[in-house]
Amino acid sequence: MMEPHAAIAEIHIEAGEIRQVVRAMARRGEEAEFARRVRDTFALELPSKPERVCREPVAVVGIAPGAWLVMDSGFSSSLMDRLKAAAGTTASLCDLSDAYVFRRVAGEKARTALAKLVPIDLHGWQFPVGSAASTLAAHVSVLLWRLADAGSDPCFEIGVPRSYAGYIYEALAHAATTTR
Amino acid sequence: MRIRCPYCGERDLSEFAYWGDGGYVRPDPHAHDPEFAYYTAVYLRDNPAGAHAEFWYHGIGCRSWLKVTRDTVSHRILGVEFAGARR
Amino acid sequence: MSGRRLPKGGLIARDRLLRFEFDGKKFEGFAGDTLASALLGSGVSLVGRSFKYHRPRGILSAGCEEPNALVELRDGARLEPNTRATVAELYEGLRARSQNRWPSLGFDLGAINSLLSPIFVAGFYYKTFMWPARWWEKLYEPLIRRAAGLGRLGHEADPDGYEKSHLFCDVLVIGAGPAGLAAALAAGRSGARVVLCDEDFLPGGRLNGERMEVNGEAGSSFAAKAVAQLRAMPEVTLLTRTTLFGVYDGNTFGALERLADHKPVPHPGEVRHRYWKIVARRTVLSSGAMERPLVFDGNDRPGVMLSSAVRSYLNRFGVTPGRRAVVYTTCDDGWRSAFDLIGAGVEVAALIDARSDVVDSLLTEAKRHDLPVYRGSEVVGTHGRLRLSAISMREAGGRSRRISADLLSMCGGYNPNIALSTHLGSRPQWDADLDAFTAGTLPAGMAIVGAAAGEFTLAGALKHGAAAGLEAVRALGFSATSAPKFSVEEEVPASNKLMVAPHGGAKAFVDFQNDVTRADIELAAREGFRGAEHLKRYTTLGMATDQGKTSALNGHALMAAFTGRATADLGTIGSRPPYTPVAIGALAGAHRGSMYRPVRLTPGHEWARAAGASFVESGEWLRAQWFNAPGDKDWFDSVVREVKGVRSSAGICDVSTLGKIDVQGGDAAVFLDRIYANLISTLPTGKVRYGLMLREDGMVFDDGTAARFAENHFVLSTTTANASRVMQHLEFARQVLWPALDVQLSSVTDQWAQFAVAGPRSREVLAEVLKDAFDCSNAAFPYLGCAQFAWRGRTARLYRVSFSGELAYEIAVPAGAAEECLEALKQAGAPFDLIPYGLEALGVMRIEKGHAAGGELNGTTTARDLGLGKLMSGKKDYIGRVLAERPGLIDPNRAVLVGVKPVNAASRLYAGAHFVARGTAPTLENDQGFVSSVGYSPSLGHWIGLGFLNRGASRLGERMLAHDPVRSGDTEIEITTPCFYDPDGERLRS
Amino acid sequence: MRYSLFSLLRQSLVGHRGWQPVWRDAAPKRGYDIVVIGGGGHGLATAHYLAKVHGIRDVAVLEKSWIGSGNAGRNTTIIRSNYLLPGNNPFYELSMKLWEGLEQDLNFNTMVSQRGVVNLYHSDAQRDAYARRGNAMRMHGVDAELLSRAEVKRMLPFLDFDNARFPIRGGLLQRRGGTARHDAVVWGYARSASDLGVDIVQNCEVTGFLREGDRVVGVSTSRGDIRAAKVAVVVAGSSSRLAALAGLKLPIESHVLQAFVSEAIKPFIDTVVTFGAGHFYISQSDKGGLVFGGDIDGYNSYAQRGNLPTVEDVCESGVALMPAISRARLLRSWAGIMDMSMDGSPIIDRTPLPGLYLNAGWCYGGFKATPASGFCLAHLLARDESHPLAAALTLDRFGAGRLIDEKGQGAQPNLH
Ligand SMILES: Cc1cc2nc3c(=O)[nH]c(=O)nc-3n(C[C@H](O)[C@H](O)[C@H](O)COP(=O)(O)OP(=O)(O)OC[C@H]3O[C@@H](n4cnc5c(N)ncnc54)[C@H](O)[C@@H]3O)c2cc1C
Ligand SMILES: NC(=O)c1ccc[n+]([C@@H]2O[C@H](COP(=O)([O-])OP(=O)(O)OC[C@H]3O[C@@H](n4cnc5c(N)ncnc54)[C@H](O)[C@@H]3O)[C@@H](O)[C@H]2O)c1
Ligand SMILES: Cc1cc2nc3c(=O)[nH]c(=O)nc-3n(C[C@H](O)[C@H](O)[C@H](O)COP(=O)(O)O)c2cc1C
Ligand SMILES: [Zn+2]
Repeated sequence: MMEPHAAIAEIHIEAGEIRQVVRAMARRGEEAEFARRVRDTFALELPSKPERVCREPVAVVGIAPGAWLVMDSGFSSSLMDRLKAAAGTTASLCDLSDAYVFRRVAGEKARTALAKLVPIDLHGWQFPVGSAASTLAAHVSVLLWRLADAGSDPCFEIGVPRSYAGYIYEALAHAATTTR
Repeated sequence: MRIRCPYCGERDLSEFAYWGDGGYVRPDPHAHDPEFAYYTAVYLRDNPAGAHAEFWYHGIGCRSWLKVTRDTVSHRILGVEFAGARR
Repeated sequence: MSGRRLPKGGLIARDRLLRFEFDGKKFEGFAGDTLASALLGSGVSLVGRSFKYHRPRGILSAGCEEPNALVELRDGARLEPNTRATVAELYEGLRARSQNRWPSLGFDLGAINSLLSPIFVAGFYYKTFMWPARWWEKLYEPLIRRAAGLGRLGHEADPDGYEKSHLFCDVLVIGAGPAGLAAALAAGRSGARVVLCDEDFLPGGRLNGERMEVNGEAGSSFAAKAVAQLRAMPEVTLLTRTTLFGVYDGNTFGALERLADHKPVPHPGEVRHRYWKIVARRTVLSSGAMERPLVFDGNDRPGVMLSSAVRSYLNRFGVTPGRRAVVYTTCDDGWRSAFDLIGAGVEVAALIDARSDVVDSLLTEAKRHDLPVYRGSEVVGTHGRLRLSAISMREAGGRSRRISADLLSMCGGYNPNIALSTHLGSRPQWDADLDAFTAGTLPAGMAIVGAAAGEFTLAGALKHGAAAGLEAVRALGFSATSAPKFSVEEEVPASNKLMVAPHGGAKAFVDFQNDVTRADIELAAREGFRGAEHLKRYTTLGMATDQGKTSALNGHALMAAFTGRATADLGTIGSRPPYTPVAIGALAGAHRGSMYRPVRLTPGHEWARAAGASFVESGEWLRAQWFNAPGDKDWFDSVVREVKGVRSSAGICDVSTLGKIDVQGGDAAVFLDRIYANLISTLPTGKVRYGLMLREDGMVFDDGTAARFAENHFVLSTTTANASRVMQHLEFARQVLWPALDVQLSSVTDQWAQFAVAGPRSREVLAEVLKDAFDCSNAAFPYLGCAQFAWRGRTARLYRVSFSGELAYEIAVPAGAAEECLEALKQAGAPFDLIPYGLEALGVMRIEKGHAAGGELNGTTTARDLGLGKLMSGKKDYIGRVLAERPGLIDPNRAVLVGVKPVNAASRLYAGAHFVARGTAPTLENDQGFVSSVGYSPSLGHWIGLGFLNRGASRLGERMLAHDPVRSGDTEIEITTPCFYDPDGERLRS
Repeated sequence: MRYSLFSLLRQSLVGHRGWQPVWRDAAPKRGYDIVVIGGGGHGLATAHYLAKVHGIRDVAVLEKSWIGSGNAGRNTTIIRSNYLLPGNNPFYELSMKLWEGLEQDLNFNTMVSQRGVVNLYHSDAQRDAYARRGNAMRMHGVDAELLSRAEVKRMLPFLDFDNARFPIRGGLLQRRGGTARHDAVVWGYARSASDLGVDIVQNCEVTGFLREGDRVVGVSTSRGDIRAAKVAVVVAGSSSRLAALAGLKLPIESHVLQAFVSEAIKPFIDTVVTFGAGHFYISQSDKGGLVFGGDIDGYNSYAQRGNLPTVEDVCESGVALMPAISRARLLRSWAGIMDMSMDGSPIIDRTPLPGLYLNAGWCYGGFKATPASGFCLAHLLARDESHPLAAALTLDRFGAGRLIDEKGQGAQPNLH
């Protein structure tokens, strides 16, 4: 398992705060209606592209056409139940709360370290706060998005399928170590 | 090679899997001589030197199946769309 | 000993002395030196031996094109063969050795090959060594191999680290000479993201090697200032020691940054090389030009050097490569070396220009220096044993003359360095004015400038570089005001005539490293290898480590001359990545050793480790193979104990690796009917069913289960191996084949930890764990039931399925609850001696039950072959239905699944053995099938197996041989039904 | 002139002035008995055997570029006959036998080097699959040995046995397998065929077929029309393009396979080794370069060049297997266009058009087949019946479901 709080050079890697994760997929022809219901219940606009929107404690990331990852950083009540109530028959929901391990990677050199793993452009112009991507990291399919800056430094959150977490953490730690 | 996924944006080849001739249509199982229709569809492939419509799967990404038109001589991508009707 | 360090000058740090060793001798150089400049500065000029004839060789160039001065660098596991001394940066304690010589560089027995050179001509080996045939592997080939090759590569593992990184930019500038610096400055000032890379450790290109001025200061100072300006621009990335090695599709480029090659060893935590994968919207190729050697007898003798290299050693390194020089040229540029040598106080004995017409300005300046000039003259030979002592020349009038010299500076003009323009397949074009190949169609988004574009003046390089940089950013929408301006002395573009050697023979070298001579090219012409590519493959011209950088054009021009064609018509050989050789380890990056491929661990991994598991690779996963318990002598004991434990009481097994796919939507059932060969839509909610998937070609693709949790909600399981391919297949069906269906798919493999709880006491164990959460009695939850309920505050799922053939369940809990669940099972199971069991026991039990798995689902078996034909529904369409009926797939002679047991119960069985009828010869014609899986059945007390046998269904009871010549020989076996254990399935329903 | 040590010595005394062109660079005639399209190894071998075995000498080999410019001139030169399935195994063994006598047959040193081919295995299942294959080989009289881990370690001590992600557990060895000098194979067959009267026509691209009704009666080329009683398409990666000119669609996709060579080094590895847990195989050339390769890039291509993901995959696998090659430098990479068939096995057969014959579908393994492919195609052309050892390699096997699918990947060429 990943060791949280590894602080190497100018890079900080720590556990994410996401507690509940639901993958929501609009039923056929129901995307607009589902979006409306999410807006009404969570005051969040479902992104139509790979983006992250957030209204604490709930965040939504677009991960595929018609599919989103809805995340809650609290335990207070079941996200699944709330979503189910909101969506009715407009979406299929699937609990993935245990499927990912999330890590935050922040700091001046966060981008440099991540660039060794993911083949996408993380420059601020191309990947501003709120951007998200399903992509590749060291041979593994991962989720990545950019949170609000930590001070003046960028902060990313990476979601790794649980079974790969140890491997990716090692790759990330290696990338951070060799980043001067 | 980089393919512009209509959902994810331009991505490196390493995120995609390839599945050949984009002209593939699954034959009507009730057609006359379905065995011949299936044999033709499954085994005989368009394989031109030049523009080629082909299936690509953005497996390490949004998992969309794409239909990509690509020049098999220059490797230049001429067009990308979702392979299925957009839902 | 004749080179020496000049008292002053150069871009070296004279206050930083570095000690190094070459062939065991100790020398000194300075920071800023290359190994080559330091050797020259120490008076060493003999550096290596050639590939074939073992000719003594020195230093030809001052750059990456060096064919001769290759050394073995470092020692032990860090040994690096074939390192070009001309680009190896000096560091404290550097140790290098010459290569391809024995016993010593000065006295090399291999040089005997040189005497045999009349026999060892191009391609001689194709004509001999054919008799007797056996001798090729035994004698001739080992001899050839031992003689060939240059340096040695050790067998030890490389101790250094490597990594890959990604870089995205608006403009990539390749080469930081004047053209590249100007381009980067122009582009960088617009605020665009610019990457400027240069393979050298000191940016500046020719500015560092020449005595030219820019903006009224030395070119090298100008370069240093430009670099400082670039470093101050936040969006500009300057990568020195970084070679752009390849151009790939989609504006993707490969580059190699050498972070630690100039150090004794990498710092702790530092990687040796970083491989950059660069994506650039626009590119400026400013890679300069490469000088062409002249072809004449003895042109390979140490002391013969390219004229631009002579100037680099003088001006950049403060070294003179000789004390008495002759300058030989066919171009104006060669004259510069004469003047620079004189300026450095070196005697120039003669300037020999093959041309008769030379511009007056050069003649005037020569006169000013009292330089003896021979026009229309040629060098026809060189003298000296291990280094140059004199040259022979023929004057215009035919008179011969011998001039003593220890340095011959030669210049045959320049070739634009266009390699990177051709990596995407474009062919170079012949430029008749320039007498050189220039870039053909450029890769999209690339501009080429400076000497690489055939623009050989400094003013032109700066101007066009700046213009190209500006144009690139403008095309991308950056507002760039104007190009930076530079003031330089105007030069007249110098002539660049290609003059093909009219004479010379077996000692006139074209490809220095591979010892390809003018005579070899003539022979190739005679034998019909007349195209550039045939010439290359027959003579190996251009195939050495320098890839023909200095030799290709000379060779092609010679071939054209020998066959009466124009060089333009002959064309030139294609260049390929990498531009210069790249350590294989750099391209592997960090993915080596245990990090080679991802490791997937199940949520129960740590628990299993604590329980004594021994793990085995299963695709990316590590799975528990068996559990070592006190009293187990070996793994076999463990497996037998585990099988017995499960069959007699209860066991648990981590099956989390099975693929799990969540299928929802109004058309989920319709969809699954099309996916599976058997009917799924008729499955009631709360039930699970075995499902068989075919490929569209009718072969079995995968098997697993489909569980229905609600009208529109199914959860599928797949085999571990096929999990991601099944997902891809389902997505194809959903998105492409039947987009009109309302279906939603999610992979939930990582969400759930899943454990098989198997054995006659499993229900009791489970009941204790579940308590009130769920009633798992047979009445409430019969065979093939499935259910979802809350367990200790989390959602759990229970399936009543059995792979072992016992009463069994699979319980799934969220992965985070895996250990809690395992602990609960362990505690509840204690009274029943519940044991954990691994993959091996699982395998034995499934063979006992005759379930097909990996060895049987090999992509060439049909449902009928597996005895599953009855699952192929006749009531619906599904993937694979039609082609499964092809004659070859329904042939009654096909091999079908059978069981196998040894006739002698003590015999062992081996998978991979072939079935042969007794009394027939074990030939392919008599091959009846094969054994696909085996295991020792503790339940039966002997080995059992599964296999595929021609017409097997009708051959039960037949005795045959399992023929296994590669391992166990022949074993007499009996064919049985595939199911050895509880064939009626009473136990699993109990 | 016959090649021998004697003729070489004699020529060395006269400055090698007596050598003749290795083959005649012929201009095309108006017609031939048989036209073979494609001057790769297979096309030239076909011509050689037509002339030598069947006495048919009115033959032209038409090559659009220079002979050997295709896959024959760019492959990793591994020869072996370690096949599993009865449709393949005897055919490749015929090829191996022909390799073993090739130098004498051609009077040209093609440097057939039987240095052994080791396929490594990393799991019990893989071991059993190799045992099955090795047994099939032995049943046909082909040599095969199943090596234990210790035996592999003795042969190749510098492999990463323990530390690697996928430990090595043993290997399948064919000692008679090895390598051959690819260009020499092309030149040797060309020389022999040319000496027997075959016209080898370079820079002659076939652009269409001459037809009389269904029957193919010749070809149109960049150097004019050429008539022929029989036309054989032997163009490897270009098979579908030629077939399209005849209005046929084939069960073939053209894919790009890259290959790599390192700088020349002193003898480092003296067998051919293939990795079983990743795509990687390696041998060392007589010149000293480590010649290696891996998987195809995976997409249709006619570009003869590939991309970085495969380069990385191959180098990662290589270093995982042999950590010492990490410091060897990659000198050159290139690629060829492979005719990947739908079951991974080749086709030597008539086509639906009378007079037109097809030799295709060689995937990445057709170099080793060169002699047998030429031998069996010559047989088919001369006698109008399949050679018994190539009888399973038919075009209609896909429709009939009689596939020869060694890897079990089905109709997905990039997985074979
Ligand atoms: C990188 C690589 C590695 C390989 N490694 C191995 C290996 O280790 N072992 C092995 O057994 N096999 C290997 N192969 C496969 C093997 O090289 C091929 O299967 C085999 O060479 C194909 O047969 P050929 O020699 O006749 O093909 P080619 O040499 O490709 O011959 C076909 C010829 O047809 C010509 N042609 C095409 N169109 C026309 C036209 N319209 N008119 C006239 N001429 C035309 C082409 O120019 C070409 O010269 C490898 C292939 C590649 C690319
Ligand atoms: N008088 C002549 O005949 C003549 C001929 C040629 C060049 N020149 C002189 O050369 C200069 C030309 O300037 P320029 O900027 O075009 O060339 P340059 O030679 O000064 O610079 C080219 C730079 O590109 C780098 N480079 C080349 N390939 C590379 C790669 N693949 N990766 C990374 N770096 C690479 C080199 O290390 C070098 O620093 C002028 O000063 C000109 O006067 C003169
Ligand atoms: C077995 C083999 C060995 C090779 N060895 C070398 C070599 O030592 N040096 C070299 O430059 N190229 C070598 N090559 C590669 C060729 O130069 C060339 O790249 C290849 O034949 C493909 O041709 P192309 O690059 O012109 O398309 C070798 C190729 C093969 C097939
Ligand atoms: Zn996508």
